[in-house]
Amino acid sequence: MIDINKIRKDFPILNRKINGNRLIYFDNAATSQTPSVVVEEIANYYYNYNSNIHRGVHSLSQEATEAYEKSRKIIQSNFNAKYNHEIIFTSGSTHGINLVASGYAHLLKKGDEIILSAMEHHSNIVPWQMLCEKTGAKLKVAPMNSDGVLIMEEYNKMCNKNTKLVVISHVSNALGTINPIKSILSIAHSNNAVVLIDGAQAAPHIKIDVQDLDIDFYVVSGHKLMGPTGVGVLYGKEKLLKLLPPYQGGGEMIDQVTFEKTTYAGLPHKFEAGTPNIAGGIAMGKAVEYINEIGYEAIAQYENTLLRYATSELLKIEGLKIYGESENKTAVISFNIKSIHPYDIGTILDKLGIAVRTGHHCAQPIMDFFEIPGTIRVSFSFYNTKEEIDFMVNSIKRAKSMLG
Amino acid sequence: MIDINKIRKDFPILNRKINGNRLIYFDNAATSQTPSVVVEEIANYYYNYNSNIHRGVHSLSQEATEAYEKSRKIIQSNFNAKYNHEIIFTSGSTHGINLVASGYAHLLKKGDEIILSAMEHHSNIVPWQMLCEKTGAKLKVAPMNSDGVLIMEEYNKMCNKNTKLVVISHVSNALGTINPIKSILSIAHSNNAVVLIDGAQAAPHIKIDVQDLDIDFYVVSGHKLMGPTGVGVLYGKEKLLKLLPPYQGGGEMIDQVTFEKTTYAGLPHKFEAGTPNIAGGIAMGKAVEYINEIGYEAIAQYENTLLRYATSELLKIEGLKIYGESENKTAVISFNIKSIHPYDIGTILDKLGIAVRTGHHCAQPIMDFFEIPGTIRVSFSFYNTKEEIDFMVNSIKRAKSMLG
Amino acid sequence: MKKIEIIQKEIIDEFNLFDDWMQRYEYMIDLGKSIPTIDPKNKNDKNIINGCQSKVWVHAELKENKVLYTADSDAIITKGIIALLLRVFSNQHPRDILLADTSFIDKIGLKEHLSPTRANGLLSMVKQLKMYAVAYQTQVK
Amino acid sequence: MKKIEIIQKEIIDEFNLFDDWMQRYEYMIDLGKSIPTIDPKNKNDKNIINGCQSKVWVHAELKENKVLYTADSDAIITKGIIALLLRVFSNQHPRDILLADTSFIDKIGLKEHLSPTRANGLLSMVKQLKMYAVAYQTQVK
Ligand SMILES: Cc1ncc(COP(=O)(O)O)c(C=O)c1O
Ligand SMILES: Cc1ncc(COP(=O)(O)O)c(C=O)c1O
Repeated sequence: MIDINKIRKDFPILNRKINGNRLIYFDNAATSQTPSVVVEEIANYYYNYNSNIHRGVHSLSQEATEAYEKSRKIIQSNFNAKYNHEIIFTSGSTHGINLVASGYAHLLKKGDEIILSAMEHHSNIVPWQMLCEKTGAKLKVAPMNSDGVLIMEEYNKMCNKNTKLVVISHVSNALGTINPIKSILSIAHSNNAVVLIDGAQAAPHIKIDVQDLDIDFYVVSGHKLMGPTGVGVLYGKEKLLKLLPPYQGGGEMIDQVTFEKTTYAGLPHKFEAGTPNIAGGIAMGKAVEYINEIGYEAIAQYENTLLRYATSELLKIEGLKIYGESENKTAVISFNIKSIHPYDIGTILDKLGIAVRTGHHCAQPIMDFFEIPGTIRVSFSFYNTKEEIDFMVNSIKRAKSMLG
Repeated sequence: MIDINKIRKDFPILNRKINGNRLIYFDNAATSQTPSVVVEEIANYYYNYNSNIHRGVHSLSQEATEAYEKSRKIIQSNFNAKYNHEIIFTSGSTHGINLVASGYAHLLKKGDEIILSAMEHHSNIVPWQMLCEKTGAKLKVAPMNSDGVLIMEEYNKMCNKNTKLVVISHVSNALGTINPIKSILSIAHSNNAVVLIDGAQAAPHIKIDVQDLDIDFYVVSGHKLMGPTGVGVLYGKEKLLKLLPPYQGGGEMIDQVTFEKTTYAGLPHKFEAGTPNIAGGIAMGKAVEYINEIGYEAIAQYENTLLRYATSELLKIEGLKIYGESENKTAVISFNIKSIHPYDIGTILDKLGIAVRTGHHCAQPIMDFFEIPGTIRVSFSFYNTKEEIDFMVNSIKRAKSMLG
Repeated sequence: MKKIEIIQKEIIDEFNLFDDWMQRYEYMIDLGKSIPTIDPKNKNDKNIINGCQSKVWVHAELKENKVLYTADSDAIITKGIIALLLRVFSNQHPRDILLADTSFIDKIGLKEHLSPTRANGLLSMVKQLKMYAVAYQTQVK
Repeated sequence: MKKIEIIQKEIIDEFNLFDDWMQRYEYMIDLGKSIPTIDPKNKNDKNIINGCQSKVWVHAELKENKVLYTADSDAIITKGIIALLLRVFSNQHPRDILLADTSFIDKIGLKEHLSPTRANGLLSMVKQLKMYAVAYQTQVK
């Protein structure tokens, strides 16, 4: 059970006033808010043991290294990875996807195929386009239906012995659809294809067990996971990570360097060149702990209540159309009202203190599919309330009557 | 003039106790300590306006975007870049170097040459080795003499019409040598070669005017510049940045995305795929402001006094040899005492609360040059004092007599 | 032709009558609806300014040494501000357009819409207005 | 042959006599100097453990069902800890070596040297000691 009053106290930003109104933050799919414990963890790092990690003999360096590696283990255990070196710290989901996509340049050739879904975020499209350009591999797009649900029969048809990679968002940021990754993994694996799952939108809401699901690669962003900006995680199976060449060259990722030849360090260091986001990595561990203290189940249940309530309240507004009507959704609602431009609604809502996202949500192909320029997207977190939803629904009505 | 008492109050970590002793932090070349104003800037971001930037209509997103872009301008003005879009936020120097090196894969061919110096950090070696592997270009190493000073005649000889890139650290992290970048730029430019300067060690100590010096590329790390971990900056001349392809694919860096074709956004967004380290970027601007409030001149003068004092005190220790004896140094002293292993000295100093770095300092080729396994490196910042140096010198004597 | 400063002053006075943002926005929305429509043939890709969120089209022509602007947007609030900008800039001498600033937008409480970080294309539109003025200035005596 | 626990207990008792870290370290440094030297031919690249900061060499052989270890390091403090580790592990039955832990290092206040993040190669050395024991266990009756 969520103790909403207690939880809201963890997020000082929720007391902000925007244009005279109390902030209502419904842009959680873009960036989640950060609980005090996470911010304090960052401050504590800088005030007490800020230091470059690894290789350092002095105490601060030891403390920082231990805290950073402890965070890696917290994250390992959150995703139930087999080894802690399967957890690679990145600067975010985009970085994680690029690391893998760039690594596959050595492993793909002309004639190979990559399947991605019709509902991917640009970060999970462009790196694969770049990979295809480099290698001559072909990008195939698995379609969705008008509910924003993937058509699984198509996966069965598209996936074949040429399929080398299948990339798919666990949850669509623009629609909220939770994709059936278990089925996709099984189809892909039966064709010996490797699967990268973009978990940016899933990790804050759904407990993931990478071993149980037999996941190959999984990426997440700290800033969507109650953690800080500038940090994320790539999970990869040991044997797959070993196949990838290093992504960046630098300190940390080497074993020996001479001008003639350089040998690379083992996992995870091979992929962590240079000084990492130490404070961020440590704080991301704290954020994951924070989420687990509340509990994924309690979060899912609470957010689902908000989702169902908001959906039914919004649908009472005449002319409002929701995009993404899967049975299986996280607390994300994308909608439009008649021909009113999302930007206009977003602007009026902001005047009333409500933060929603408007536009294409970095998923232009989805907008093209629905033939719309964009949507208004509201996305909830476990610190949001029904009262906030009521205020939003009334505000939308007000905006509609102003703009209509 | 440095008001040392006032300044030390800005760094709460300096009150830390290590093994019962007050911390003496002489590992500034690895990571500088972070003043409260910078930490508070980070906390202020999370407590008041944490939000994803760009494209957002709501107030928080506007505030975050404005703060982030303001920071870019602060940094632009610090380096006197012509345009703010010549300032690319990265996750650190290593990232910045890799971004450029990876971009040149499209621009180099077999027969082209890259000159780097004998005193580079691994982060400024490995990416170029990787580039040479990809393109067939050749790596040439400009030598130094036994003082740790580059032999400029060699540059003149090595640099020719095949030279496409010259990469050089502004300041060597292992030796402290300030390299004559003006001469190197002029030699390189007269051969139409492009110069990348690794400013990781210079930016905290030396005022840089990229226009005045006609610098092509310059990279820095936030965490060495009184700023946070996980953020850095690449400066590049507009016309050179335009020649480089995007480094990573994702959100932010695109103009239009369809599954068939993607067009890229302009500078700086082309190189800033995904959600950046927003808090880090903003705080890095604050750090640069902090340094400028104290003043580069005052800093240089004060640190130079520390350098000269420590050098002369250390040289009084029998058997102590300093590596890096250029006239032109930042406040970095690398040394060994007879055949005592640096690790042993570092361990004893740590027991006494003194943080120094020991080892190869991610510059194995320098160690190979001097035929040593590593050194003890002490590096000062403007919050250090002569008293701390005295205590260190005495501690080294103590360590020496224990180990000798 | 009224001078640019006079028009700006008028707009500021008008907005001073409003009690709150609601009234200001309602007025802007009305303006947005009443904006003189751009000739469909000028609402083309050449004249588009991509603001990521809302699109803006601007067309300009020179008539008797004055620049006549027409413009449009797909978002109504953006259109409202365009209406204000055109009221100020259109039908003026290129030289006066180049000298004019947009601080009146600030004074009527709509500053945020002209922020460089706003994804609505308005700031690029202002730049575009000035570009036309630069171009036409060479053609007038 | 003394049992491993007994040797560990002895070491803990010895270290309990020291008042401060200085004395402990001085003792360790002495130990480091007195470590039975590894046969130069065994101080080869095959036996090296790269700890980034200090190097460690370990050699093992089986003699009368016991594992005899010799080791060395280029850093004297590392050598001191190696001396303690060998005193405990060397000349023991592989089975006992496999069962033994290194918590005595913790109890004598030298924990930090066996931290997984320490760049001195000691933790890898302990792993290596155990690996040899695993290998030799199959050869003893
Ligand atoms: C000269 C030099 N270049 C590059 C780097 C790499 O910087 P970072 O680890 O912040 O990417 C360092 C930091 O150690 C350095 O000293
Ligand atoms: C589904 C999805 N994938 C990837 C990303 C990119 O994440 P980041 O911007 O943190 O790299 C996002 C964030 O917007 C997302 O929603």
